Amino acid sequence: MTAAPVLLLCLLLLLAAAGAFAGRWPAPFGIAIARLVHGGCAAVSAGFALLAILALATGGMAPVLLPFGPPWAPLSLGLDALSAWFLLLLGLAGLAAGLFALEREVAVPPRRLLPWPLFLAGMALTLLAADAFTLLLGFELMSLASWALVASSPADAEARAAARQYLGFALFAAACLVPAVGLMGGLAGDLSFAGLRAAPPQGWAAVAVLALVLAGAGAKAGLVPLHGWLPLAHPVAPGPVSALLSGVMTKVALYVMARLLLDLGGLGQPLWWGVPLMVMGAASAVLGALRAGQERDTKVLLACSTIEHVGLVTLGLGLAATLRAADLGPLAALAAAAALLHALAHGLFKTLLFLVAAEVQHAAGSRRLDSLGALVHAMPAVALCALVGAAAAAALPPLSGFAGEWLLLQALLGAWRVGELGFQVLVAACTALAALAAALGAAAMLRFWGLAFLGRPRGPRTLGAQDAPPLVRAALAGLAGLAVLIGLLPGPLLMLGAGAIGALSGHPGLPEAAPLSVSPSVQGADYAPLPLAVLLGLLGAGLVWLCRRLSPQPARRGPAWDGGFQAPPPHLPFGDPATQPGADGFAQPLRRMLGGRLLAAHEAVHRPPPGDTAPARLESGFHDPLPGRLLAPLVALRERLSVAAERLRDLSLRRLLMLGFGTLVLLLLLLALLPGGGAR
Amino acid sequence: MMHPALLVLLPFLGAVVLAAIPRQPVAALANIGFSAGGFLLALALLALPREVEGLLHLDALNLPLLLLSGLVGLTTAVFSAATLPAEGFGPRAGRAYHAAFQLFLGANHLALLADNLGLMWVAIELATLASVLMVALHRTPAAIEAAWKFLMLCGVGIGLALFGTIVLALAAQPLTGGGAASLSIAALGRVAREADPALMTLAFVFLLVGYGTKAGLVPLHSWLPDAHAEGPMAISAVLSGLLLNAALHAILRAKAIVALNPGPLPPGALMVAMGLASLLLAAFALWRRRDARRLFAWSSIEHMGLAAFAFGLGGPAAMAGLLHMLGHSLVKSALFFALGRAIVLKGGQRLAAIGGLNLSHPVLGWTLALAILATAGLPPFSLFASEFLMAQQSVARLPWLALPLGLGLLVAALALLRTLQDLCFGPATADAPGAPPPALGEWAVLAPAQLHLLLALALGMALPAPLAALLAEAARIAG
Amino acid sequence: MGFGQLSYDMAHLLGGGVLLFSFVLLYQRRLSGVIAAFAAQGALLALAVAWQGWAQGAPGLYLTALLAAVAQAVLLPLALRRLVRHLAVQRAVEPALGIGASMVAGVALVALALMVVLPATAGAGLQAREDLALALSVVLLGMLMMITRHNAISQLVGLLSLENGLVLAASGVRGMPLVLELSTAALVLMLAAVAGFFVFRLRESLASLDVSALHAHRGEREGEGA
Amino acid sequence: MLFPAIVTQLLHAALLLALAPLLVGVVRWLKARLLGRRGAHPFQPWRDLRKLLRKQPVLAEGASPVTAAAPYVALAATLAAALMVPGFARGMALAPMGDLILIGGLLAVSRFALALAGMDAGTAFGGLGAAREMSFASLAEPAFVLAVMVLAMLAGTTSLDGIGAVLQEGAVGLRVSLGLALLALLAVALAENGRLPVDNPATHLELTMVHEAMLLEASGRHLALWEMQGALRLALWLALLAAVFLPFGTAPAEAGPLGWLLGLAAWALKLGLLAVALAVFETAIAKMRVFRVPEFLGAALLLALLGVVLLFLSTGLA
Repeated sequence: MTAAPVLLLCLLLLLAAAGAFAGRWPAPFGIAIARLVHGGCAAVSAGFALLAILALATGGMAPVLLPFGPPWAPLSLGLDALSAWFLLLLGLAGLAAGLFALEREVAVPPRRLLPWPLFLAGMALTLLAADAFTLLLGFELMSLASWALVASSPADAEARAAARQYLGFALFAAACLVPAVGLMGGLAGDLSFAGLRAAPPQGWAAVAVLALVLAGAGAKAGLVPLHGWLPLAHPVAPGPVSALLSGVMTKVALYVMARLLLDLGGLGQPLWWGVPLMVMGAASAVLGALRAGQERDTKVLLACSTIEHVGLVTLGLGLAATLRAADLGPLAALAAAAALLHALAHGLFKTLLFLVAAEVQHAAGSRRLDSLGALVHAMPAVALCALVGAAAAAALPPLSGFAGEWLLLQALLGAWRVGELGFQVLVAACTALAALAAALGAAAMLRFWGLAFLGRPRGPRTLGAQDAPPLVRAALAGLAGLAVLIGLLPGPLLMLGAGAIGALSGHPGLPEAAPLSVSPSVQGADYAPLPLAVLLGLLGAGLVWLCRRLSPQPARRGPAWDGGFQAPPPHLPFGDPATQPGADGFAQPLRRMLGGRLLAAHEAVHRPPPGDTAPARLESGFHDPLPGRLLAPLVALRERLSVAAERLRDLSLRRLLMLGFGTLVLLLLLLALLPGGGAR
Repeated sequence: MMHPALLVLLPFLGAVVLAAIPRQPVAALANIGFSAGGFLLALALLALPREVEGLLHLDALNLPLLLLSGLVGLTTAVFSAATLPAEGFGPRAGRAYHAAFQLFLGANHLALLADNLGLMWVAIELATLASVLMVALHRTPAAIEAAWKFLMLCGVGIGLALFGTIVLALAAQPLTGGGAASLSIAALGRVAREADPALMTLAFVFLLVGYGTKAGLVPLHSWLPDAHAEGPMAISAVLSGLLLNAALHAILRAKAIVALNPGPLPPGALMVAMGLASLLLAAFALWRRRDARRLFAWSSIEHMGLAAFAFGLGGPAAMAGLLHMLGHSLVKSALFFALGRAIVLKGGQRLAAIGGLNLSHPVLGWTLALAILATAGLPPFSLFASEFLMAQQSVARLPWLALPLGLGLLVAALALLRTLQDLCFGPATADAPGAPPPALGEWAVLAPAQLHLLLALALGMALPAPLAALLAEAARIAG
Repeated sequence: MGFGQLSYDMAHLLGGGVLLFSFVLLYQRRLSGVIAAFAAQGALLALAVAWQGWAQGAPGLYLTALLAAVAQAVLLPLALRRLVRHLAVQRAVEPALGIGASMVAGVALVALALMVVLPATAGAGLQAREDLALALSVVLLGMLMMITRHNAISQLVGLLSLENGLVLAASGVRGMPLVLELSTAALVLMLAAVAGFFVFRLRESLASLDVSALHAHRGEREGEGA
Repeated sequence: MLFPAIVTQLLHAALLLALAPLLVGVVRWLKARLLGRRGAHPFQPWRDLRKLLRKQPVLAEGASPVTAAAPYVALAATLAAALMVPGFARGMALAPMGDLILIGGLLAVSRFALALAGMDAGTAFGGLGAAREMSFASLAEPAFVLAVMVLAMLAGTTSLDGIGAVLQEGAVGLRVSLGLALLALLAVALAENGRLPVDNPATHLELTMVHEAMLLEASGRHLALWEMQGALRLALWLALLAAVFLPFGTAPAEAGPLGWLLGLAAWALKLGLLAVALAVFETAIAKMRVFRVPEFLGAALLLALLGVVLLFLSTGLA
């Protein structure tokens, strides 16, 4: 078992090398190599999933030292329960994305085949690392490979700008994480997890570590206010890549955050340790969900929804940290379980939804909601899988999204026991925001699925759409099945992940997890999804049976009633487009209610002058003001400083000599005037 | 038998021979031959005892630098042979070029090998003169301007360094009893603890300002970008890869001596300050570059600053500094190799003229992309390892310095990667018509660059144990 | 062994003379005057080195003195003079910093040199201290000359005068190895040769010796492409 | 132990199914009376249902299987939720599952289905109604969860059965927080059920509709199912309010038939009371503009938050 992770990582490197050579071969070989790469990645991902399950069941694997590494210490790999939990996600999502790519990403240039296995390898290395340097190495590999994937997409200026910003944030993340790890390692510089865990940061160092990790891992995970790049970059990449970017990579960033802040640095921290996480998490959840309900592009919408769910997971992590600090072990375990379960669930259903968006783009030729519609007729299987995914993302019981959010709300509802009034008020606010985010997310998912798959077609291209081929269908169905399965069996899953919960909360596992139900405490309410599903099934079946008995007539088709409006003229085969709500129209209520302040939303009616018969136009829009407000001053400052630096370059030779002379004289003066120096 | 002096004499002999060969292709091959001989001799040094031999010495600190110097000399000679047709030298200029190249290599080896500070100074001065000649070879006004600036600034710098050397000898003289021993690094190391700290500090100030000019430390860096950008393509590689190292090595020797008995201005603090200034200024200056070779010359200033910073911190960070020096030489010369070929292909060194290499020339494009990534300090190359160690040491010991350090690293890396995206991933620009093909074939450009990258990878991630031990010992010497 | 009063006085006097000529160099406007002052400084330097050789009983220093006399006092000034005549440059050069201000700055630099050197060398012999302070002053004044002149030849003379300071310093330290002194002098020659070559080049390609004209030819200027 | 639980559960189910349309009828009748009209018979909803079931459903031309499936899903989810709310007895078979958050989730399922059905035909009003419904729900949700927080803090659980039991024991006493939570829950209930002032259940002006707008294309048994779902939802909310804020008289499951009978009487009384209150409230108030609803629900949110904070203060002092 110890050799397995190394073997799998090496396989990925070999696949990357194979991908690099794909371009050198004529077409049939090139395609065969592409198939080999994607198939190989899927197989390796399956291996990761198996390994993770094995590790979860047997308690993991002790760190092993690799025979190479930086000059001061060798690299080390390990697999404990926390790593295994996230590795499971990587394996499952990677498998599905690989299968999808096997069908849709075969004829791609080698510059995209090369980074794909490296991307998987980077994520796996981050998860498998048993010391902080290896962790950062994997993290950077992941960032770079994914950047190469984003940057290698069809080259329009906007995509390149997105890739540039993506890279900027990735570097920023590294620039934050490296000093954070350095601070944790301290003077001794022992970066192994065991060494770091033994000496959690204290005092100002703890504050600095918290801020740096939050900024570093938070930027990669897309937490507000560092989320600006995410809705730009995730959609630019090809389908399976954006699926893994959103589904898994953000989780790897959360893993890094959890590992550094909760597991390694979490012991004996004060009460406020988790508060920044909670605040950022709640803010991300609301803003992400609100934006997801406003965006017009399916992939951008899904990326925004990722911000929401990442926020919810972070909220859970922060809560776990604080509850642990307050010695409320079982509650902390509950919050940690909520975070872990939701991370897993979101990773899978978001992978599903991104693959759906890619398949829809392939079939219907567009990502814009305003060009889709009525796809449920053309691609029923995809529509069904998408519905499961959207419902899970909308946190509907008994699917996977609800299980995590139920646990999270239960943890929030119990968190008042911490006793600090300020913290209690924060918890109340976070509870309200989490609920708001969940409901907003549901509205966004409804809008996504309803506009893309229901209604009348909004463009002729959608009529020619075809349902997915078997391989794609298998990938989608598998993910949909997992969304159901995780929703139905949170208890056994959390029992399996007891070690991971323990690592985050310091409490050995969720106390009240049973095969059929989970519960926050002995006297607390039970959530039993499997019986619930049985009950719903029975009731539904009963209703169907009853209606068959009472009302046996078959349904008849007729023109839509549509409030009595007349049938559309023949030159509008799909009806008047204006009578069907579009992406902006559907978003209008929430834009008016909440968008004004948070998203700088605006609406203006342009009426023609009296006598003009032109129709009035309604213009509406929004933009997320936060990233701009954050980045613009920094960019301006950098520009100012570069201009100032340039002035130094523009000097004549005489002045340059003066510069050196001045330095010398300054140093001599210092020497002359310093106490203990020349003029004693 | 093998003697370290051979490493110096062979290139000097080469310089004489090459100055006499009129046919450029032959001279280029002979140049490769002499450089290969130098590299083999450098490898043979591994078998020699590490001890002082007359005016020369061999220890753990200069051994890796000598190996590197031999290697970079060889690869640059190969690359130089490949790009020679594109330079368009006349017969006289060609002879001068090859002779100066070998002269430079020999001087560089001598500067590293010298146990005598005076000899080291002479060697560095020689290397400077050789490189000034090479920079001026193209005779354009811009080249003359660059060379004049190089000469004037470094002339002053070298003068100040000599003054520092003299003061150091003066400080040691009562203890060593005068003679050559006053300038022997080994002897100075033995007596430095008893020497007058104020005088030693005075000496260090002059040595720092003097050799710091050569090493391109801000605010003494001004000659560097233009000198890198105006000479023949291969010169950028040896300037960045070797000359800067030799100068920094000289500072290190001085620091190792002075730090034994620090006066009012600890040498480490001065190096940290100058290192940070270099890092920050270069990081911001990178954003305003329009010329590709100047851009990466500025990045050399940044990296020299980083190495100086690490050595200034001392302790385990010295290891980071050493790794950084070695790694920077490797990746930066690789970068200049790939960039040189790209400049020939695209017919200009303005950034706007070069774009989308990955589309038009995939192998060259990816090589250049990897070299830039490595230069920006991204894994898995050795600069990542050294910058990581540097940052870790800095936050653990002087946390407030980590802030400007991190800022500088971030801003610089962002600028480099922005360039990377335009050079390699953006829309492809048109090739220049009639760009001459490389003289020995495409491999002569790519193989040196890729070899360097591979070595940088090994340096960062899989250093053989004996070499790691050697580096640790060297870090201990550098303090 | 100890130095006699005479040897100390003499060394002091000669060193002071070298420094004085540094001031003269700073004061000169005309190129021919600059070159003459430089020649005189070289001659005095040769004397000073020779005196040191006698005082320290180091015959090697005579060789250095000879080199200095030949190179600094004769060859270089002659070469410079030929250069000036050959290039037919205007003879008077406007300094970048006024003469008065340069003098004040020069005095301040000498004060700085004394402040730095005298306390630092408290342990060393009296002569070494004085010599070092004088030499440092010459070095600093040479640099000052370089930054207050636009003209390439004046700058070159500044650099060479700086080197004079180095030779002075090197000769003042008892037991400095000969190899260093010789190579110093040799390198000064080489540096001057290379620089002279450049001055020709400059003249050839720029039709001026004013180095501020050179500035316009620096690569990668503003407005040269995006 | 198990037997009475199952019996009461089945009884509860039957009662709910029977009572729900009746409750709608009663409220309508009461409102008519209060307005001085005669009003339809309270059994009228039942008659409507029977008539609808007999009719042949018509599906819009562009409709997908969603239109046909959604009403079953919605009704099943609502029914499941309603079965978990204690009625006349406590400790019914499904009571352990009767968690307030789950009930909220099940209601969300039925809302989701309803909104999808509204969007299926691609008509103007369906989409409009769906957008508004989901938006209102987004604002109602935090108020609901904060009200639940008050209850959970007082009772130590989010299980409705447990909350009812704790409050019935009277250990909690009368609390300001409880009153604030009640107000918040009332507002949420009005919004969720599409009652005045958020939505007018009786309107025929399409532009002001929310809930009804989504049903414009439904007909026959589908419409019947939707009507039943709406009625059941109202019954659920009234029962929920009764179980929490009027906990007296509820019988334990083991109490036996006599106890159940008493509980039944008390439950009928409570539901009647709430129905009257609803009718009176709806006649006294006018529908508000659509975009003032956020203020209404925002006020509810603030009230609930105030309740929570007051509770923090009192637990902090105690």
